[in-house]
Amino acid sequence: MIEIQNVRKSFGALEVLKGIDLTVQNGEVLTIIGGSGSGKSTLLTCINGLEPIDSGRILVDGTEVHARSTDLNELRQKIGIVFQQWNAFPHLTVLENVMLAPRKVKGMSKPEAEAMAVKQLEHVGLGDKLSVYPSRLSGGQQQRMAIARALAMSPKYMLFDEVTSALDPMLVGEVLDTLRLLASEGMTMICVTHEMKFAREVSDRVAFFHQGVMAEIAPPAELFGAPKSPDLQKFLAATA
Amino acid sequence: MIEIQNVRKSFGALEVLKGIDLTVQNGEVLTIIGGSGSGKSTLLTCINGLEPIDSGRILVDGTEVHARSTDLNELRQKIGIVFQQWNAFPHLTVLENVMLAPRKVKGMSKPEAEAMAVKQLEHVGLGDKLSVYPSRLSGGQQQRMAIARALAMSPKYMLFDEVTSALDPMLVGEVLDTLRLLASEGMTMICVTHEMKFAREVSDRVAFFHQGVMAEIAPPAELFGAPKSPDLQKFLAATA
Amino acid sequence: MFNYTFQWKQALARLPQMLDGAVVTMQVALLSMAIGIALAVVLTLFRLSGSRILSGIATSWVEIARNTPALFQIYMAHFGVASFGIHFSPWTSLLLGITFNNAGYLAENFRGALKAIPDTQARAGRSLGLSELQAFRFIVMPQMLRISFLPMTNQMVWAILMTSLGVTVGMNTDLYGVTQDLNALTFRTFELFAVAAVIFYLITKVIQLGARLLARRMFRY
Amino acid sequence: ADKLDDIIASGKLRCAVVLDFPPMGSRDANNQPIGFDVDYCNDLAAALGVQAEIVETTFPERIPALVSGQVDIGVASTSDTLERAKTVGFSIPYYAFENAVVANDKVEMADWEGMKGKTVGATAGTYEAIWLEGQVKEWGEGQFRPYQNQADVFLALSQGQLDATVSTVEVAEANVKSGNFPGIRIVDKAPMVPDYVALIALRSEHGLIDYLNLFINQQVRTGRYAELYAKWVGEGEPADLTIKGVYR
Amino acid sequence: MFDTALSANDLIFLAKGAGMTIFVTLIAVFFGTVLGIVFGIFRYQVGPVIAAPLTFVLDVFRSIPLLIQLVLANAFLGMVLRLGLSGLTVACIVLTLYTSAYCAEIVRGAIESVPQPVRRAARSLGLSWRQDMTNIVLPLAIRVGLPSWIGLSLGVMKDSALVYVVQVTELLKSTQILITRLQEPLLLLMICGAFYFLISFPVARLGGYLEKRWTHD
Ligand SMILES: Nc1ncnc2c1ncn2[C@@H]1O[C@H](COP(=O)(O)OP(=O)(O)OP(=O)(O)O)[C@@H](O)[C@H]1O
Ligand SMILES: Nc1ncnc2c1ncn2[C@@H]1O[C@H](COP(=O)(O)OP(=O)(O)OP(=O)(O)O)[C@@H](O)[C@H]1O
Ligand SMILES: [Mg+2]
Ligand SMILES: [Mg+2]
Repeated sequence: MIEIQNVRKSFGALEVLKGIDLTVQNGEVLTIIGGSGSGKSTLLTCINGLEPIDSGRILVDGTEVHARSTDLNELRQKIGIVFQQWNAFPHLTVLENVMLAPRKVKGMSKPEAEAMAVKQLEHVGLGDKLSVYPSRLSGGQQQRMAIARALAMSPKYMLFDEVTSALDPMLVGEVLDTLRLLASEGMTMICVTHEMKFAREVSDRVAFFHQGVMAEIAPPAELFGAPKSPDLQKFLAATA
Repeated sequence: MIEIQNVRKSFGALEVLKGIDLTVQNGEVLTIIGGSGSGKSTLLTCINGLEPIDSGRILVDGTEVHARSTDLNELRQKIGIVFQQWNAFPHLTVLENVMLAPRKVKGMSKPEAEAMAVKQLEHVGLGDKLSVYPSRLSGGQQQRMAIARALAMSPKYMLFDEVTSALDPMLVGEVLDTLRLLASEGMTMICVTHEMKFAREVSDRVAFFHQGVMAEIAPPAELFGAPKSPDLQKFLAATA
Repeated sequence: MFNYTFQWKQALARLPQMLDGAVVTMQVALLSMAIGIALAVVLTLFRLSGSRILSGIATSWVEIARNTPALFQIYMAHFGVASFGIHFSPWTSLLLGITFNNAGYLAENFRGALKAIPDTQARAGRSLGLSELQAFRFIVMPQMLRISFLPMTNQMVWAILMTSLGVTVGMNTDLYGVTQDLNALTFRTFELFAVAAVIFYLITKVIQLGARLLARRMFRY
Repeated sequence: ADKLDDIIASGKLRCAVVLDFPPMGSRDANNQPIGFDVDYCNDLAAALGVQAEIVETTFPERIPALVSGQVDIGVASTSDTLERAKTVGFSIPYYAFENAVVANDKVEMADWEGMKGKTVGATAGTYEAIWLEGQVKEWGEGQFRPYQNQADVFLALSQGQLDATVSTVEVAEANVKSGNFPGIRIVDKAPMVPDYVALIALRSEHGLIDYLNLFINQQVRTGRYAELYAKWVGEGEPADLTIKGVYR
Repeated sequence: MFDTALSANDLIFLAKGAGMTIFVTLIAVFFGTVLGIVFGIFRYQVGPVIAAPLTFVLDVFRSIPLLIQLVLANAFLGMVLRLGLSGLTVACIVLTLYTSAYCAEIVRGAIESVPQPVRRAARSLGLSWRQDMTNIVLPLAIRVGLPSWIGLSLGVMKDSALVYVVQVTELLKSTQILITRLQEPLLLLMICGAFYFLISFPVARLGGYLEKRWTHD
C-alpha cells in the first residue's frame, strides 16, 4: 500500500505539490492525468525518494520513504519506475541492462540474474534481442526493455511516467499492451499518461492533477463521464 | 515547362532513379507520392541541379540544367525549393532570411529587397514576425518563412519536399494552406508529400514513385480511385 | 615563519613598466587571433576545396601546429627560418609563431563546427541561387563562427599565455619579457613574477568577460 | 648549522654554472660540462673535501636556482651590482671581464659607436646586456634584443638577425676562433668599466661567503688562477682583481 | 644527405632529453589525472557555490602562463619555504597541478554529459551512488572525456618543453645545448620537431578515431 499524506514540495519559489493526499491499494491500477507542469512527474519521483519532500509523509508498506533511517536503496527495489525517455543504459546490451541491478543490488549470481533477465525480457516480448545494444532498438522496444529491467527486481509497485509520450505513434500500442498485461497480472501500478483511452480501459481509478493539486479522483467511468471541475472539463475537451 | 527525359542517377552502386520521364506544364500542380527511399527527394534536387545526373536530360524552359554551359546560379532563381527541415538560416532574422538572396544574387538595393521580403512574408502570414529569429518560430512558421524566402526570388516554379513531415500534427494545416494559396494563384509546383488528402485536393496530377521508377501517374481521382499497380494499392492501403 | 623577506615595494614600483608590457602582450595576442581566424577560414576552405594540393597544405599546417610545442614553433619562426636568410624581428617571430599555432587549432575547431551545421543549410542557400562561395560566406561561416565561439575564446586566452614564450626569440617588450628584464636587474624573482601572474590572470578574466558580452551582442538567435 | 656546515655534511657542493658561455662554461664532444667555471667549482669542492655537482642554468635563471635552494653557490660570472646585492650575497671578485663589440661581417662598423642605430643584442640578464640596453636607450635609435643564452645571441649574429653584440673578450675570441659562427668579427673594445664577477651565495650565509672570499684569495696566491686562465683563456695576464685606492 | 657533425653520442644525448620529456609527461599526466578526477567529481557533487574556492584555484592554473607558474613555484618553494626540492620535482609538481586543472574540467563535463534520467533510472533500481558512478557514469563519461583527455595529455607533453626554466634538461633544451655546440639549428630543430610530431600525431589520431567511433553509437 502506498500512502501519500499531505505532501508539499517546492522548487525554489515554485510550489509544485500543494498538499497531496492519496492512497493506492495493493493490486490497484491508478492513472494520473493532468496538464504539463501540474506536478505528476514530481510526485512519482518523490514516491521512490529520488526527490526530497518539504512536508507531509509518504509511506510504502508502512515504511516512511523520507525518514532518515530508511534505506532508500533497499526500498527502491520494491518500486519499479520507468520514465518518459533515456531509460536505457547505452553502454550495456539489453541483457546486461536487465541483469545489472539484480547482480549489483541483490547480489545474484550471474546465471541466476541471467535467467531472471531472460524471463522478464521474454515477458515483454524482447526474447530475441538479448545481445543487442539499446541504440539498435526502436523507442518502443527500449521502453519495454526498461519495464523488464524494473520487473527483474521483482518490485511490488510499478510507476510509469508517460512512458509512451516520446514514442512514434506507431510504437505506442506495443508499450501500452505491455502495461495492460502487467495490470491484468495484478501488479499495483501508478501510471502518468496522456493516453485517455488507455486510462479509461485499464485504471481502477483516475486522478486529475491541476497546478499541484489533485483536483479530482474517481473511477474512470465517473471521471470521464461526469467531470465535475471546470478545469477537468477543459482539459478533457482539449485532449479529445 | 519542366521536361525530365529518361533521367538516371546512382549513388555508388545504388541506382536511385531508373529512367524517369516526366513533363510538368506551366501552371500545373504535380504531387509525387511514394515510399521512403523511392527517389523522390533525389529527383527534386536533380531538377535544380544540386545533384548531377548520370544520364538523360532535364530541361527547364528549354534550358538543359546539367549542361556545362548553364549558369546554375541564374537558373536556380527560377526554381524555388523548400525542404523537409533545416530550412531557416538561424543566424538571420526572418526578414534577413528572406532578403539575403534578393540582395546578394539579384543585387537589389536594401529598401527594394526589404519591400519584396515584407510583401512575401505578409503573403504567407508572417507579417508580424519580421525581426524575430527563426528559433522563436514554430516549425510551421519556419516552413512558411522558407516558402516566402523562395518566393522573394520570383521563381517560376516551386518544388516542395515533404515540407510538413517534420512538423507537429497541429502545425501541418497552416503550411498546407499556404501551398493551397500558391496553387490557387497559378504557381507551377511539384510537391513531394505524404498528405494524401492534400494531394487529392490540390493536384492536377499525382505521380507514384516506387524503387526509382515512376510507377504510375494520373489525375488524383483516377490514381486514388482506381490504382492499377499492386505496389500502389499496397502503398495506399498502408497510408490510409 | 618564512626565512625570506618580501620586498613588494620594489616590484610595485615597476608596475608601470609591466603594464606597458601587458599592452604589448595584448596587441600581439589580438593580432595573432585576428590573422589566425582569417587564416583558419582559408585553411578550412582549402580543406573543403577538394583539391589534393590545397587540402594537403591545410592538413599539414593543422597537424604540425597541433602536434609540436608552441615554443618550438616560435623558435622555428625565428632561428629556423633565418637559416634560409629570412629575418624576422622578435616581435614578428612571436606573432608568426602564435598565429601559426592559432590558425591550426582554429581550423580544426572550424572543421568540427562545420560538421554540426546540416548540409541542407548550404543546399538551401545554393537553391536560392547563391554561389558556393556566397553560401559559405553568408550562411555557413556565420554559423560556424558562432559554434566555435567558445573554443575561440579559449584560443585567445592561449594566445595571451603563449606571448610569454617570446623571450626565447629575444622579445623584451611584452609582459613576460619586461618582467624578466626587471628580474635581471634586481633579482626579486618571486615578487616580480607574482605581479606578472596577477596581471596575466586579470587579462584573461577581462578577455573571458569581454567574450561573453560580445557573444551576447553578436549572437541574438 | 649554517650552509657551510650543511655542504660539508652532505658531502656535495652544487654549483650553478652557465654552460653556453665559453671559455667559462661549455660542453665537450660528450656533452660533459667543461670550462673555467667548472674547474673553479671543482677546486672549491676539493678544498671543502666534498663532491662537486654542476647544475646548468641560463643567465636569467641562475639567481632563482640559487635562491630556491637548487644550488648552493653560483659560479656563473655574476656581475656584482649594488642592485643585485640587495637580494643575493656576493663574494669578492673571482674574475674580471673586458667586453668587446662583435659585428656581423656584412655590417660596416669601425668602432663601438658604430652600433648606434643598429640592431644589437646580448644575453638577457648579463652585465653587458644591461649596459647595452642602456646605451640604446641613450642613443634613442636602433633596437636592443636580449636572448635567453649566449649561443642564441651568436647564432642570431651569425644569421644576420643582429648587426652587433657586446660580449666578454674571452667569449668573443673563443667564438670567432671556433668557426662555429661564420661571418662575425671583433670590432672594438666596449668602453665599459671592467665587469667584475663574483661567486654568489645566499645573502645571509656569511660563513659561506667568508669561506668563498678566502678561497678566491688562495686561488690567486697559489697561482691556480693564472693556471686556469692559461688553460681556458690563453696567453697573457689574467685580469687584476684588486682595485686601487680603496679597501678590500 | 646532411653534412653534419652530429655524432652517435649526441643522438644519445637527445634521446636522454626525450626520455626526460616522456618521464615528466607521464608523471604529470598520471597524478594530474588522479587529482583531476577527484577535483572534477568534487566540483560536480557539491555544486558551484561550495566548490567556488577550488574552482578559483584551478582557474588560476589555466589563466597564467606555465612559464610563470614554474618560475613562481620554484621561487616560492625554494626561496620562501626553503624546501630544497630539485628542479625536476618542482617541474613535476607544477605540471601535475596544471594537468589536474584541465582534467577536472574534462571530468566535470563528462559527468554532466551523462543524461540525468539515465542516472535516475539507475538509482531507481536501487543502485547506490557508488554503484551508479562505477557502473553507469564511469563507462559513459569515459567515452565523452577520453578524446579530450588524450588531447590534454599531448598538450602536457608539448608544454613540458617549458620545464627548462627549472633546470630540467628535456628534449627541447637538449636540442638547444647541441645547437650551441654544433651550430646546426635547422637540422637539430627538425629532429626535435619530428620527435614531438611522431609521438603526438598517432596518439591524436587515435583520439580522433575513438571520438568518431563512440559518438557514432
Ligand atoms: N528539478 C527541478 N528544478 C526546478 N523546477 C522543477 C524541477 N523539476 C520540475 N520542476 C518544475 O516543477 C513543475 C512541475 O513539474 P513536473 O515535471 O512534475 O510536471 P508534470 O506534471 O510531470 O508535467 P509534464 O506533463 O510536462 O511532464 C514544472 O513547472 C517544472 O518546471
Ligand atoms: N547523398 C547521398 N549519398 C548516398 N545515397 C543517397 C544520398 N541521397 C540519397 N541517397 C539514397 O538514395 C535513395 C533515395 O533517396 P531519396 O531521398 O531520394 O528518397 P525519398 O523518396 O525522398 O525518400 P523519403 O520519403 O524517405 O524522403 C535512398 O536509399 C537514400 O539512402
Ligand atoms: Mg512529467
Ligand atoms: Mg525525401
